Amino acid sequence: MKKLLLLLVLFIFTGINGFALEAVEIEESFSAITLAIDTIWIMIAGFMVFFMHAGFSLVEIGFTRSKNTINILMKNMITVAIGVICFFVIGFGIAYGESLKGFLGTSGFLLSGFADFDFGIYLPGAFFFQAVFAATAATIISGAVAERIKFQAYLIIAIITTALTYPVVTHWVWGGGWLSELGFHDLAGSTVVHSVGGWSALIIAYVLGARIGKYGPKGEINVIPGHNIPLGALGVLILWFGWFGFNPGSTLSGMASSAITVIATNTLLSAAAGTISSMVYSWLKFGKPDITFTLNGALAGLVAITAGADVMSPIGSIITGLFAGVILVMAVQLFDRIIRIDDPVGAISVHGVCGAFGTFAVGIFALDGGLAYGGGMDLLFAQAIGIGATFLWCVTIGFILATVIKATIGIRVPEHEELNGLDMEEHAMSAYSEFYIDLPPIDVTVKSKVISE
Amino acid sequence: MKKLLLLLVLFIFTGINGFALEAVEIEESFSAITLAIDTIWIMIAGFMVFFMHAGFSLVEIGFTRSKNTINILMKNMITVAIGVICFFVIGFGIAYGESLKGFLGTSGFLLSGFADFDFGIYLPGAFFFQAVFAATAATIISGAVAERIKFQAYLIIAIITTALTYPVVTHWVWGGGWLSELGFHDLAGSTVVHSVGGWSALIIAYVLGARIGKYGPKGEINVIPGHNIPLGALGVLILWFGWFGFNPGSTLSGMASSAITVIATNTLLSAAAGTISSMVYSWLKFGKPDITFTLNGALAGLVAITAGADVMSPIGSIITGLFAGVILVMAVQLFDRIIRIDDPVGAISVHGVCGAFGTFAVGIFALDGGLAYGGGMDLLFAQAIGIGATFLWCVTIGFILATVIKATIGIRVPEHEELNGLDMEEHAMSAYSEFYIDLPPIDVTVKSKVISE
Amino acid sequence: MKKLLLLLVLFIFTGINGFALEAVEIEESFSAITLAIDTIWIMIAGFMVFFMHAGFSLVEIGFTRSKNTINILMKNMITVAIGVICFFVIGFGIAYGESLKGFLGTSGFLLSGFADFDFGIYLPGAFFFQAVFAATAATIISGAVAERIKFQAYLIIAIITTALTYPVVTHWVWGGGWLSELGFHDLAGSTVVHSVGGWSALIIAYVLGARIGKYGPKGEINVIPGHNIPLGALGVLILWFGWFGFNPGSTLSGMASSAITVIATNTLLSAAAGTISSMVYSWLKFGKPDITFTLNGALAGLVAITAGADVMSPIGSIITGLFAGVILVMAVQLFDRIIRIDDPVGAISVHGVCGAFGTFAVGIFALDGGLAYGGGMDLLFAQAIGIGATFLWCVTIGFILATVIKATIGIRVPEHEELNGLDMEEHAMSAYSEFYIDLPPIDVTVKSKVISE
Amino acid sequence: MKKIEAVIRPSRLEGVKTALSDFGISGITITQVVGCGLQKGQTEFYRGNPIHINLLPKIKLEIVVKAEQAEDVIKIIIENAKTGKVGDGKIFIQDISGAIRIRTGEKDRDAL
Amino acid sequence: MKKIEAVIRPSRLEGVKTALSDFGISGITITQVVGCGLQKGQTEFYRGNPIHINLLPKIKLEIVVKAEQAEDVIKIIIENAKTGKVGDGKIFIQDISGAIRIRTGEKDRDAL
Amino acid sequence: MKKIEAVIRPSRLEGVKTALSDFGISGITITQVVGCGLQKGQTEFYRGNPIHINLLPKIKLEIVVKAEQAEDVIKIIIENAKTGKVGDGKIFIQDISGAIRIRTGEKDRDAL
Ligand SMILES: Nc1ncnc2c1ncn2[C@@H]1O[C@H](COP(=O)(O)OP(=O)(O)O)[C@@H](O)[C@H]1O
Ligand SMILES: Nc1ncnc2c1ncn2[C@@H]1O[C@H](COP(=O)(O)OP(=O)(O)O)[C@@H](O)[C@H]1O
Ligand SMILES: Nc1ncnc2c1ncn2[C@@H]1O[C@H](COP(=O)(O)OP(=O)(O)O)[C@@H](O)[C@H]1O
Repeated sequence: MKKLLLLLVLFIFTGINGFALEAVEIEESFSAITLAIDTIWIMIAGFMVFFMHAGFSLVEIGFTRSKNTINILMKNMITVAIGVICFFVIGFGIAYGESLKGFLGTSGFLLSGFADFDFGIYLPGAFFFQAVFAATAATIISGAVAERIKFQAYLIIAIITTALTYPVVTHWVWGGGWLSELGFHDLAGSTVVHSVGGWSALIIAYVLGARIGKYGPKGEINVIPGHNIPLGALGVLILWFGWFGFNPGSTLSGMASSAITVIATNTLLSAAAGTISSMVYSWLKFGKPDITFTLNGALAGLVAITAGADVMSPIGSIITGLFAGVILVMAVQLFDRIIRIDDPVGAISVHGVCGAFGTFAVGIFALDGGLAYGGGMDLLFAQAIGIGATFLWCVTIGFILATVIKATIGIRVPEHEELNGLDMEEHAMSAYSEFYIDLPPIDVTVKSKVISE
Repeated sequence: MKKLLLLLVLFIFTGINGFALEAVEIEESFSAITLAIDTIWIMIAGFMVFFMHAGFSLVEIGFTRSKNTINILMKNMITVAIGVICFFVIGFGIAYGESLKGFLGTSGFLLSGFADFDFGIYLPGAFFFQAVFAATAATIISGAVAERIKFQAYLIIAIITTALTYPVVTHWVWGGGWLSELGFHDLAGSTVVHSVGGWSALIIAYVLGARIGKYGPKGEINVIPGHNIPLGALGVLILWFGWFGFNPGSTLSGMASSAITVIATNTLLSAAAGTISSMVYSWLKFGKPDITFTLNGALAGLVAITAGADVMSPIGSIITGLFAGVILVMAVQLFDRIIRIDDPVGAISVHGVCGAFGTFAVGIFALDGGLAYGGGMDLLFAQAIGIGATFLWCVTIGFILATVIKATIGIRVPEHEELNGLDMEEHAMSAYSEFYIDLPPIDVTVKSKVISE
Repeated sequence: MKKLLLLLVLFIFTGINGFALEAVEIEESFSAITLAIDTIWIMIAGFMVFFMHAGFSLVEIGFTRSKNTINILMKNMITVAIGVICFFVIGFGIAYGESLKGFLGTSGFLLSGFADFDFGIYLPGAFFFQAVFAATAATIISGAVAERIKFQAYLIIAIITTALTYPVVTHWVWGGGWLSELGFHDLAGSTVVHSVGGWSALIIAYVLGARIGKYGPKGEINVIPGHNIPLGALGVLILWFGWFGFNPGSTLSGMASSAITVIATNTLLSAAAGTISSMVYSWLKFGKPDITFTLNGALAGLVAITAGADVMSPIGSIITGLFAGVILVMAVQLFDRIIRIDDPVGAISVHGVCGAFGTFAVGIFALDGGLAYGGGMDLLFAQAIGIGATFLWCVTIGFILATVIKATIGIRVPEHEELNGLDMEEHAMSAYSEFYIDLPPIDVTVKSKVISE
Repeated sequence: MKKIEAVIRPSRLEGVKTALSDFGISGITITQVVGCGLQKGQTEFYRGNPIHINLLPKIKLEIVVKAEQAEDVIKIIIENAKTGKVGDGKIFIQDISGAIRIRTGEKDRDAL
Repeated sequence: MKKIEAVIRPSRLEGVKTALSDFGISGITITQVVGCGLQKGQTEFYRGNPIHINLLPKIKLEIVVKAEQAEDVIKIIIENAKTGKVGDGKIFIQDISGAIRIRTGEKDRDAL
Repeated sequence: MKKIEAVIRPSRLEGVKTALSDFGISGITITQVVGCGLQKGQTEFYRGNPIHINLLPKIKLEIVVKAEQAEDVIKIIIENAKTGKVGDGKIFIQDISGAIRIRTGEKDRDAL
C-alpha cells in the first residue's frame, strides 16, 4: 500500500512535472506564434505602405506637366532612398529613443541601444514599418513644390523631414512623448504623417512661390492642367490599396482581429464617402463632376479617417469621409484662389487640411470620448492641441529650412529652366522621348481638346 | 500518512484544477490565434481584391479611346465608392440577411442585426471582403458600356447592381439560398460575380446600342482600337495578382492550408493556359498572335477557374484554362460579328461567357462529383441550373433597368458628345492634355502605324 | 481510505489520460497553426513575386521604343504563362526531384511522386512559390533581347530557360545539389535567379547582335532612349515592392519572425543605398543625376542583397547596396561602350553583374563566415565557385540554344521589320494607336526636347 | 499646277477623303493643326478654374492638282466639309511651279 | 492676298497670338514643327552617352491676309517673337491666288 | 527664292538631312504628316477584324533657298529619299516673295 502510494506519488509528480514543463513549452509556442502573426501582419502592412510611394509618384506625375516628369520621378525615388537611410541613422532614434522631456528621443541612432525596449516584434521589423511611414511624410511635400524647386534644395528638405521634422512629432505621439500623455489620439497619422507633410508643404510652397504663369500679371488665375490623368488615377488607387496597410497595420498586432476588421472597413467607407462627396460637390459647384477633385476626394477620405479608424463607427466614418471630400474642394479653392499658394497636386489640402480635420473628427465621432457620443470636450481639446502644436512645429522648421536654403544655395530653378522644363535642365532627359508634346506653357490644354461642333 | 495523502490530494487537485483552467485558456488562445489567422488572411485577400479595381480601370482605359478616358476613370472610381456604400446600406443584408424562401435576405441592413450570425471572423471583416466583391460585379458592366453611356445612367446601374442584382445571386449561392441547397458549387464567383457582371453588361450594352462608327451603314464592321495597350496590359497583370486574393481568399479561412495552396496553383495554371491558348488560337486564326486576345485570354482562364479552383486537379485547371482561352476568342467574334453587341473591352465574353463555362466545367472536372471522374450528371445539372437562373435574373433586371433609364433620363449621350468624346462634354477635361491625339473617330489607328517599306 | 485512494487514483489517471490525449491534440493544433502561418506567408510572398512580372514588363516597355511595345508585352505575358506550365511539367522535377549525382533532379514531373518529400507546406504551395521564381529568371532575358528578337525564337528560349537552365541551377543550390553541399549561400537567388537570367541574357544578346542604329558605321555609339520613363519607374517600384515577397518570403516559413524582419530591412536599406549611389555616381560622372541609372540602381541594390539579406547586418547591407549602385553604372558603360553588347534595359548589368557581386558580397559581409568579420576565405571561395559554375552553365546552354535557333528558324527579325517596329510586323498592332509618335529611328528624342532659349 | 490647302474640321476628314478618292484624287498630304478664327472655344473648368480654349484642333489637307482639276476639287471639299456652323474652315489656293515624283523622277503634271 | 508663314519659338506663341488678335487678325493656323538652322542644340546624356539634338521644336504660324495688311502683320510678329538670340526663326511671304470660306462659300478677300 | 516642299519617308529623314547639311543648307523646317497616294497600306487585324490603313506616316520638309540652289537641293533630296518603291513621296516647288530673319530683321536672300 505504501509502495503503491509512493508509486502513485512518483507517477503523479512525473505527470505534473511533465505537465508543468509542457505548460512552459506551450506558453513559448504561443508566444512564438503570436509573434509570428504580429510580424507577418506588420511586415505585409509595411510592404503595402512602401508601395504607396508608387502611388504618390503617379499622382504627382499625373497632375503636373510632362516637361517635369523625370524630375518628379527622381524626387520620389530619392525620397524613399534618403528617407529610409536618414531614418535609420537618426530619425528612428529621435522618434523612439530615450525621451528628453517628452519632446524628442536622444538615443537609438543606427538602431543601436534598443536591447530592452519592447516593440512587440523584432527591432528591424518595427524599424521597417516606421521607416516607410517617414518616407511618406517627406513625399507629400514633393507634390506641392513640384515643377519649380531646385533638386538640391529638395534633397535637403527630404533629409531634414525624415531626420527631424517627422521623427519629433512621432516622438510626441507614438514615442511616448508629451502629446500621448495628453490623451491625443492618432491611430496611423492623420496628424503625425499627413499633416506633417501637408504643413511642411504649405510653408515651403509659400516661400518657393507659384509656378511661372500660374498667376497672371493682372491677377488672373491660370490653369496648368495635369498631363496624364490615367497615371494619376492609378496612383490614387495604389494609395487607397496601400492605405489598407497604413491604417489596419497600425494596430501593430496581427492578433487584434476585431480592430483590424473595424479599421479596414472604416477606411474603405470613409474613402468611398470622400469620393462621392467631392464628386457631387464639384458637380454642383462647377457644373461637371471633376475628376481631379474626385481623385483627391478619395485621398481626403483616407487621410481623414487615418486618425480615428479604430475608434469610430462605420456611420461615423462615412460622415467623416463625406465632410473630408467637401472640405478638400473648399481648401483647394482657398489656397488656389484666395491665399494663392500654388500646389499642383493639392497636397496641402489633402494631407494638411484633411489630416487636421480627421484628427479633429476623432474628438467628435470617437465612440468612446467623442463629443457626438456625449464624451465631452476633453478629447476634442487634446486633439486640437495636437493639431496646433504640429502645425506650429512644421511651419517653424519648414520656414527656417526654406529661408536658409533660399538664402544660400537657392530654392528655385532659374526662369529659363522652369520654362523649358526641369527634365532637360536638371536631368538631361525627357520622359516621353517619342511623343509629340504641346509646348506653350499655358496653352497646353488646347490641342487635344475637341469642342462641340 | 494521512496528512501526506491529504496534501497529495490537495496538490493533485490543484494541479488538475490548474490544468483544467489552463485547458480553457489554451482553448481560448487557440481560438484567438485561428481567428487572427483567418482575419489576416481574409483581410489581405480583400485588400488584393480591392486592388483589382485598378486593374479593371486600366483594362477599360487601355482598350478604348483617349477621348473617353476621364469618363472611364470617373465611372470606375465612383463604382467602388457607390458599390461599397450601397452594399453597406442594403446589399449585404440582401445577401446574408434572414432568408425569404431562399430567394433574398430581408434583414441586416447597415450591418445591424447580425449579432448571432457567425461569419468566422468579425462582421466588419466579412463585410469588407464581400463589399469589394460587390463592387467588382458592377465594374464589369462599366467596360461593356464604355464610350457612350450617360454618366447619370451609369450611376443608377451601379447602384442597382450592388444593391440588388448582385446581392440576390449572392444570397442564392453563398447566403444559404436555394442554389446552395441544390448543391451548386461556385468557389469565388465565376457565376456569382463574373457572370452577374457579364450578363448585366450583355443586356445593357444591347439596349444601349453600338458606338457610332462601330458598324457601318452598309453593315461593315469597323475597328475602334484601344489607345493605350501598355496600361491595358498592366491592368491585366494587376487583375491576375488580385485574383490570388479573390480565389484563395474565398476559402474564408487562413487555416485551410491545403485548400489555399491548391486554389492558388490552379488559378495560376488556368490563367497561364488561357493566355497560351488564346494566343495560339488567335495566331492560327488571324495570322498573328493578337495582344488583346492574349490579355483577355489570361482573364478568361482566371474567370473560368474561379468556380472550381478548389475542387479540380492541376491538370483539370490547365484544361479549363485552355478551353476558356479559345472560347473567349470565339465569343468575342460572335458578339462582335454575328450578334453585333458592341463591347469595347470584351467584358461579356470574358466575364459572362467564360464565367458560365467555368461554372459548367466544375460539373465536368470536379474531382469529387465531376462527370470526367465518373461523378455522374448531378453536379453538372446543378451547375447548369445555376448558370441559367443567374442568366435569367441578370438579363431580366438589366433589361427593365436599361429600358426604364432609356425611357426617362436617357441612357446614351447625344451624338455630338459621343463624337467629341465624353471627357470634354461630361467632365470638361482631357486625359492627356499635352499630347497630340489623332482626332478622326475611325482613322485613329493610322498615324502611328508604320508599314513595311 | 482505500476506496478514497482508488477513487483518487482513478481520478488522477483520467486526468492524466485526458491530459495526455489533449497533449496530442495540442501538438496537432500547433502544427496546423504553424502550417497555416507558413502557408499564408509563402503564398502571399509568392503573389507578390508574381506581381513582379508587371514590374518587369513596365521597365522593359519604358526603356525601349514605342514601336516594339506590343511585342514586349506579348513576350512578358507569354513568359509567365509558358514559364509556369513548363515548370509544372518538367522544371520543378529537375529542381527538386531525386538527385542525379547532385547535378539535376530526375523525378517529380507534373508534381507527381513527392509523397514523402517535406516542403514544409503542401506541395502545390511549394510549387507556386518556385514557379513564379522560374518565370522571373526567364523574364530577365526578355529585356536584353528586346526590339529585335523573333517572337518564335524567344518562345523557345523561354521554354528552355524555365524547363532546363534555371531548374538545374536551382537543383544545385536549393534542391540539395552539389553547390549546397559546398556551403554556397544564396538566400533568394542573386545567383540562382538573377545571374541565371543575366548571363543567359548576355550570351543570347551577344549572338543576336545589336539593334540597327545602335552602333554607327564609323563606330559611333548611338543612343536609343526609352519612350516612357514614368512606366519604367512604376515598374521599378513594383519590382521593389515585389522584392519584399522575393527575399523575406524565401525564409520559406512565416514562423521565422526574426529572419523575416532582418531580411526585409536589409532589402530596404540596400535598395535605398543602390538608388543613392547610382544617382550620385552618375551625377559626378555625367554632370546630371541620371534617372535611368537611378532606377537601375535601386534594382542593383535589390539584386545584390538577394543572396545575403539573411546573414548581413544593416550596415553591411547598406555597403553592399552602395557598391552595387556604382558597379551597375560601370557595368552598363562597359557593355555599352567597350564590349558592345546591346542591352536596352541593362538586364545583364543589373541581374548578371550585380547578382554575381551580391553573391560574392556574402563571402565578405556575412556576419558568420564573412571575410570582413574574420570568417576566413572558405565561404568566399564557395561563393566564387557558385558564381563561376552558374556563369559557365548559363553561357554554355545559352550559346548552344541561340546558335541552334539562329541556324534553324532564325533568331532575329528581318531588317525592315526591325525598322518598322516589331509591333506591326509580328502582332499587327500599335501600342498607342491615337498618339503621334516620332518616327525616325535615331532621331526619336528630338521633338519633345526643348532647349534652353 | 495648283496647291489647294484646306483647313477643315477633324470629323470631316473621312468624308472629304472618300469623296476625293471617288473623284480620282489619290495624292493628299494631311497635317494636324490647331487654328483660331471666328469660332469660339468653350469655357471649361479644371479644379474649379475656368480655362478658355481659343485654339481648336483642325486638319489641314494639301493637295497638288493640275490647274484644270482645281475647281472640282474645291467643290468636293466644300460639299463634304461644310456643316454651316462657324469653324468649318477655309480653302487657300496657290500656284506651284514644279512637282517631282521622287521614286521615278517624273516631273510636273506627270508627277501628280 | 498674302500668306505669311512664320516659324517661331514655342514660348513666343502666346504673345504673338495676343498681339495679332489685338490688331484684328482672327484667323491663324498653327502647326507644331521641328527645325534646324543656325541654332545649335545641346549635347545631352542618356545612360552616359551623349546625344546631339539638332532638331529643335518650333511653331509654324500660317496667316493669310489682305496684301495691304501684310506689312503690319510682319511687324507685329517680329516685335513679339524676337529675343535677339539665335533660333528666333524666319518669316516667309507667298502669294495666294484664291481663298474660300467653306461655311459660306465667300471668296477671296471676303473669306479672310 | 524658292520654297521646296518634299514629302518623304520617315526613315529617310536622317539621310536627307545629313546630305543637305553637307551641301551647306542649314535651314529646314520639318513637319510630321500623313499621306495617301498610290502606296497602299497593309490590312491588319484588331481583335480579328481587318483594319485597312490608308493613311501613311510621312515627313514633310520645307526648305527655302535662293533660286539658283533649288536644282541642287532637289537633286540631293531625290538621291537620298529614293528607295524605288511606291511611297517615296513628292517634291513641290513654289515661289517665295519675301523672307525675313526675325532675330536681325535681315531681308530676303540675306535671311536664308
Ligand atoms: N486668315 C486665315 N489664315 C490662316 N488660317 C485661317 C484663316 N482664317 C481661318 N483660318 C483657319 O480656319 C479655321 C476656321 O476658321 P473660323 O473663322 O473659326 O471659321 P469659319 O471659317 O467657319 O468662319 C481656323 O481655326 C483657322 O485654322
Ligand atoms: N531656309 C529655311 N527654310 C525653312 N525653314 C528655315 C530656314 N531657315 C530657318 N528655318 C527655320 O527657322 C528656325 C530658326 O532658324 P535659325 O537659323 O536656328 O535661327 P535664326 O533664324 O535666329 O538665325 C529653324 O529651326 C527652322 O525651322
Ligand atoms: N498630289 C499630291 N498632293 C499632295 N501630296 C501628295 C500628292 N501626291 C502624293 N502626295 C504625298 O506623297 C506621298 C507618297 O505618294 P505615293 O503616291 O504613295 O507614292 P509615290 O510618290 O512613290 O508614287 C503621299 O503619301 C502623300 O503624302
